[in-house]
Amino acid sequence: MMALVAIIVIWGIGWTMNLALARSGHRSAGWAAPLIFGLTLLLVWEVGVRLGDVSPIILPPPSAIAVTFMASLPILWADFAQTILKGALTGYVLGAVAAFAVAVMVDRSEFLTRGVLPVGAFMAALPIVGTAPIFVKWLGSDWPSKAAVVGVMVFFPILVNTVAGLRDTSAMQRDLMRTYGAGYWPSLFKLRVPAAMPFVFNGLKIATTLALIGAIVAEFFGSPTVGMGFRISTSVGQLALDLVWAEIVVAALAGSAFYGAMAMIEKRLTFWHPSQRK
Amino acid sequence: MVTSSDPRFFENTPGEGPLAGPGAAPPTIIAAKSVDLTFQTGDGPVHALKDVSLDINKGDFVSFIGPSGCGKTTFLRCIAGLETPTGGKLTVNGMSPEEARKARAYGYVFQAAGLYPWRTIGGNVKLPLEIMGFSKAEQAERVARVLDLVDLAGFEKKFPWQLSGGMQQRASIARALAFDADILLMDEPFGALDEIVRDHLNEQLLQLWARTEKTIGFVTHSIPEAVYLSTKIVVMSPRPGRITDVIESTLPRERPLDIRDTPEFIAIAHRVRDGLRAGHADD
Amino acid sequence: MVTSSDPRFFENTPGEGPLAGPGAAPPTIIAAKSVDLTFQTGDGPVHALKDVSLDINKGDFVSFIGPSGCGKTTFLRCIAGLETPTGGKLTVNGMSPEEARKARAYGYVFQAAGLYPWRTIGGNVKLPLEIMGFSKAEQAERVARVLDLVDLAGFEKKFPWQLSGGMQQRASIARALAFDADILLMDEPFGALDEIVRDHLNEQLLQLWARTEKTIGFVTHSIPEAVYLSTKIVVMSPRPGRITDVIESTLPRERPLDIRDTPEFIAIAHRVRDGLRAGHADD
Amino acid sequence: QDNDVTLQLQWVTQSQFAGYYVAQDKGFYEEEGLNVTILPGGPDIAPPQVLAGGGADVMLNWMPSALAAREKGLPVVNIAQPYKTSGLMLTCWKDTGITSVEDFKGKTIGVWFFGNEYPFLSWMSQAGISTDGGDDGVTVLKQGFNVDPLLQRQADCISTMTYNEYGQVLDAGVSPDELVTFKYEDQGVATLEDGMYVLEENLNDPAFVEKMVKFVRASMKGWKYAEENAAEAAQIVLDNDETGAQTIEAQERMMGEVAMLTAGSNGALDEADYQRTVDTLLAGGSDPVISAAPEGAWTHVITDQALN
Amino acid sequence: MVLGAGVGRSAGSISGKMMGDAVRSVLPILTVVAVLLGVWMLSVVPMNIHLAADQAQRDGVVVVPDTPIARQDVGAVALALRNPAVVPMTYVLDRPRLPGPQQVAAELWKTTFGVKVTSKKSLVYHGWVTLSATLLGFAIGTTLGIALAVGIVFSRTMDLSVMPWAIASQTIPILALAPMIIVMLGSLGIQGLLPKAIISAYLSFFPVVVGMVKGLRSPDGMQLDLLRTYHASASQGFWKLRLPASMPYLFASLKIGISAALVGAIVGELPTGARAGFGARMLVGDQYGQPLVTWAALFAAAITAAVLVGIFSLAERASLKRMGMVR
Ligand SMILES: Nc1ncnc2c1ncn2[C@@H]1O[C@H](COP(=O)(O)OP(=O)(O)OP(=O)(O)O)[C@@H](O)[C@H]1O
Ligand SMILES: Nc1ncnc2c1ncn2[C@@H]1O[C@H](COP(=O)(O)OP(=O)(O)OP(=O)(O)O)[C@@H](O)[C@H]1O
Ligand SMILES: Cc1ncc(C[n+]2csc(CCO)c2C)c(N)n1
Ligand SMILES: [Mg+2]
Ligand SMILES: [Mg+2]
Repeated sequence: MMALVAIIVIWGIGWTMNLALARSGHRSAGWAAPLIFGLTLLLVWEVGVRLGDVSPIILPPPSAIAVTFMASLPILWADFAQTILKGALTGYVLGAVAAFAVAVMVDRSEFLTRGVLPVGAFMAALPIVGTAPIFVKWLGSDWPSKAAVVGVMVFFPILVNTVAGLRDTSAMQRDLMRTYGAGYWPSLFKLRVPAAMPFVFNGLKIATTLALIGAIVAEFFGSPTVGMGFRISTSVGQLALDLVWAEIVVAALAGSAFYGAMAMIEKRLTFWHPSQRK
Repeated sequence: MVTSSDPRFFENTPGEGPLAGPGAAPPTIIAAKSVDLTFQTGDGPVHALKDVSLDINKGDFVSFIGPSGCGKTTFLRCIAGLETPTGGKLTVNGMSPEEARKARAYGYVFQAAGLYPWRTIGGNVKLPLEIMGFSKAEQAERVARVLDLVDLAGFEKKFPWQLSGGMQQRASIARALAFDADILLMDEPFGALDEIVRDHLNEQLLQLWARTEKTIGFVTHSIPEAVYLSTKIVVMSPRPGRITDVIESTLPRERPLDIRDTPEFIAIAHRVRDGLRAGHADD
Repeated sequence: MVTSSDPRFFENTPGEGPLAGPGAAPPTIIAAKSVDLTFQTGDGPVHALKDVSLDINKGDFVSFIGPSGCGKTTFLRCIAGLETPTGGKLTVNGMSPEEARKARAYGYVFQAAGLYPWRTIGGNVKLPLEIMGFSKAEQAERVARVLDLVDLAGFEKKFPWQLSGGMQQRASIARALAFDADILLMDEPFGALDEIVRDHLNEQLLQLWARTEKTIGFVTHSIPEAVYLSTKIVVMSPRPGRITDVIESTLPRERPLDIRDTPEFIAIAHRVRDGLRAGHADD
Repeated sequence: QDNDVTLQLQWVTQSQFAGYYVAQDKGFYEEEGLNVTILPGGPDIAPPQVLAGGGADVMLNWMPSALAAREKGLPVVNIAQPYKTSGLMLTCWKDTGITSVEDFKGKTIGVWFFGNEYPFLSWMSQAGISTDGGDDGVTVLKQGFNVDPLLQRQADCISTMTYNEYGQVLDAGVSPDELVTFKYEDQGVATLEDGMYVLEENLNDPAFVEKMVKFVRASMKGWKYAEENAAEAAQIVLDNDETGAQTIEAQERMMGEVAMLTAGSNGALDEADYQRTVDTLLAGGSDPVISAAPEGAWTHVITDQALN
Repeated sequence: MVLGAGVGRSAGSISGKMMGDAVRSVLPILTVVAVLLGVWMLSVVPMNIHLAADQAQRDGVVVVPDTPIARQDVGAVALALRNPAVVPMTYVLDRPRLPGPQQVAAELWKTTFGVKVTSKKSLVYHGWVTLSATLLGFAIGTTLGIALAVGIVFSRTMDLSVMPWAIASQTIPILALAPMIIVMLGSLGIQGLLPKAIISAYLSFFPVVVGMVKGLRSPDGMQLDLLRTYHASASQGFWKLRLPASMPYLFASLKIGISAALVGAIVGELPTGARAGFGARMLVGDQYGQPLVTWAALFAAAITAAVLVGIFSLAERASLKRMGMVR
């Protein structure tokens, strides 16, 4: 009961601060608001766990996670390198390049587009629980199988968005190219690719979180003795939930950074789009 | 209803086309015979063009005028090969409009500016030059020249949304002029401009036309503009969109601005106005 | 440069405002004092409005004319509370433009039609009526009436992209007229229309204005149109955007179309043209 | 309700847990007045966590994992031990040249983690073989839920249970002649498997103790019935498998093998087995699984009452 | 994500367009499927040849090279060329690395039409188990996603504080959190459908948020200004402008959301004790060395998703057409 009251009070304080911050329209609001929100969340968690007497092998308090995090930096780094740098990034790049190539190829013909998109959607619905064991069987336990899982997962969102983007030109913009008698390549590079960028980045951004999840979860189905997914599943078995959460923190940080990086590139490349202008 | 003079004044004799020597009657460049176009919409077909026949000769300056919705844009698009007639025959330089388009015969100014938002004004004007493979130096030179022509020097680095409506319109005119196509098709290019700029651009356009012998198709809503610029004025009428009058201008090719006060000018303007009014009365 | 007559002819005396009785000098509705507006763009600030002072009285028909990019749209947007000046003071009905907007004082016609693509023409015109809570019967009645006024009866069920450019523009005019705001702000409403329709709509607009005592702010590029319609013509000049002349029309309120041939009309038109030309010469 | 008992298994429904399904199906629990719910496990379920979260009253677990949980601060207590012998072994391709533990050096070995890695780590550290790869150590793979790493030759050896994975390797067409096996029992590093564990604090409640007595009694009855009626037990397991993907042949064979492991136990934990398990775990050299001999990790209270 | 992909722009007749569309899509899809099947068929041989060779040798066929370990060093294609007799066997293995399409099709047929739908062996039965969690999760996730998007668009506070955390939430590997969610809900006494549905909702809400935020923000400056001149209230702005403008985005989001919900429900079946459903079939098929069971469940899941997405596509067409947004 006490825990509940405390949680409500803390939540109220945090939210009020954010309200004030948003009203003030201060420049710091961009980074301060999510920070305050996050801190509020953490505080609620800490107090809830401590006052609610939740067992640390079910949900450890943030403070304990922080301690473990600092104490396990070498492990966390090795896992990060294995899973994110090798598995996720490789797969992401492969999947993105493949999706982009297929999109451009398919975009040339209405026939292929009609054929490939539904089949691609079918592929997107293959759950990782099914694909991961298959790729582990084919490519072994190390990171190549994880990269393959990631590649398959990110392929479709990027494909669909790129195809949609390549077509997101107004009739007039296309007609202009036609009056120039522009061939395939000029109208691809000068009209369709730039017009597609906002969509492509939409796909690329969503794919960042997919890539991470894919690489981590695929390790549940076989891995070397290093990697974030390996550590998470092993540590759950060992009831080392603080280490599990430390890995989750790494995942969240890496994911947010990855997403943020994509958003930043997007901002620089699609500054002209109405959604970026204000 | 005003019955028009026969638009098929010169018969289209393809063999004679662009090859005809000096002194001969100028060759027919654009020949439309009974062109029909029907759009299918949710609630029934719209007859946008009906039985449109018209010949345009090399070096002609043809204005299209008519109430909104009478098919001016549609016809211009047919000429440019952007729309395919559902009936009749249309040839350009003896080819189909499609082929002519692929041969880069057209400079087209759309009714709305349609600049690419990811390119600066300069970049937009440069676009056709890049596509047609002009050298870098030539590109820069031409961009500077046409931007100057439309009074946009100094705005080269701005993005389209940072310009007013009229400035965007001028940029799109510059873009169409940059690469010197033989046929210029302009859909109300000066609609968003004030009289002074308009007069200025009208003069510029006439000079350009006189100098280069381009063939120009020009949609406008302004009767004086149509009369001032054209060798041939085509009056159209809606529902279904059709030609109701074709007026061959008797004005000399050399046209100072004050030609607009001559009785000849006023007479032509009068005829155009009558034609227009008749088109409206049809409704 | 042409020096203008003092635009602040009537001092804005708020107490007197809309309450002043008949016979008294009409109250000032829109009062701008040294309005300034600077846009920040990627390569440096753009001074769109500089030191703009102007009073508009109840029942005035004010036209804004000037080269493209001189800030006409920007000033109209300021009046409507859509843009906030970076300097100076602007009041509408004694309130801030914001507040006036919230009191639904404006009907606004944008430079581009801006119809909602998911609504039919009828639905678009009905939109403000729905928002302002008119009864269903009243909505239907008004939609029919204003569509008729702009000659679009029968197009109620079409979607915007099935109409030509001029028809879309007319639909957007109908939308602004539908709900009888006291102040009408129109940004080149007739730019895409031909002369006949334009004349027709000009007459309609004058009648509406005479009947309803609306206050109208009107951007145009056509000198005759400005002279024909206005009680006050504001000539603007670019870089930075400012007012160079304010001409009080001496024409009577009752204006048949052929008033355009009177010497008085021509004299005013002349003064406007001179002002415009001076603005261009500035460049 | 006071007669409700929830049992958390440590893997999906299969003959490994036949005793409980038989007790349920044959009404042994009902006879004791119990209402038992059996929760199947899976690759992602840590029984100690479920126990701690209150999702179950009793869990099945391997003793190394349970003792490790105890050290982590979850006081679980073994109340019965139906599995006497360990079924865990390493299965290797013979053609890799492995004949003894020494030959593991430089090889790749598949191991189950998730709390099941402790026996292997103890064994290797006792044998003085590093598990960090290299020529002098073994390269460890985290093994998934199947025997593919061996069949695809991604590993030279993998972990198998006598009653399940080994059979699958044979099912894949491999003949026993092509394989070499190392049973943990034979290597002297066997640890106790599949015991019943409850939370220590619950044992202070006499009502709970009584419930457990009934539960263990009925479960052991189920086990003994299953041992004697292997085919029927396998069929019962199959009926309880909701996935519909199991086969009767596999479950019958599994039941046969499982019966050999449970045969030696009446349910009561043998102290000697317990001691051997603890010693093995403590012998882990620099990286022992548990740091000190646990206190109070088991009790005979339940079995004493249940079996008399 | 398919954001905006729903807005058809092709010209052409509208009447009979939906029918025509369906028909025109059949041939291209069949073509692409045929090509993929061809590639699949071809891949079966190299993928399985080593296993088939081992098997053949055990059955007494002479294979070169003659030991498994020696064969490991021979490339798949080379091995197939040197042992042509073994090639047909690659299509009929019990535990193939890559089953032949005909094997998967046969298994699908057998477990869909060959058994009673109430049977544990029926994919229809398992499909329903998964689908019910999917639909519940999708309903929760979509509602939550739309609500969050509306909040984000209308409240600057929410925009600033929630969005980054919504992103972070998606970088948390759900399979790692799932057991904890299950355990926590279990200790609250919640079992059965809801825990799976919650995991499913967790995966499906994000695309809906992202898509709807984008959609609700898609009106351009002029469209917004127009409403400002009417002094429309926020709710009028929502119903009359933002919501209709977001329709194409909404449908795109729903299509992604429903696939995500299905994947979520399947993922959620593992930590809930893998009892029934496609996920349980995949797991058990994998664990007991029955790749065909896994492959069939995998395809059944994808087909289910395709059907669900197809339903939304039809709804999308119908409603966008009614809104005049399909030309
Ligand atoms: N894509 C289309 N679908 C259906 N109808 C169309 C389409 N484009 C044009 N129309 C119809 O065709 C007729 C002619 O249109 P068009 O755009 O050619 O007129 P216009 O003469 O250029 O008019 P304006 O002066 O207003 O631009 C109009 O009635 C219009 O509604
Ligand atoms: N959003 C903006 N950002 C930057 N600059 C702007 C913006 N809007 C307008 N401007 C600049 O402000 C100036 C005035 O623009 P405005 O649109 O008011 O002109 P205008 O008089 O309406 O012209 P036109 O007759 O061509 O419509 C122009 O130089 C324009 O480039
Ligand atoms: C994630 C996970 N991996 C391995 C095991 C080990 N395990 C213990 S009993 C058993 C069944 C043998 O047929 C298996 C595989 C587990 N419990 N959880
Ligand atoms: Mg037009
Ligand atoms: Mg403007």
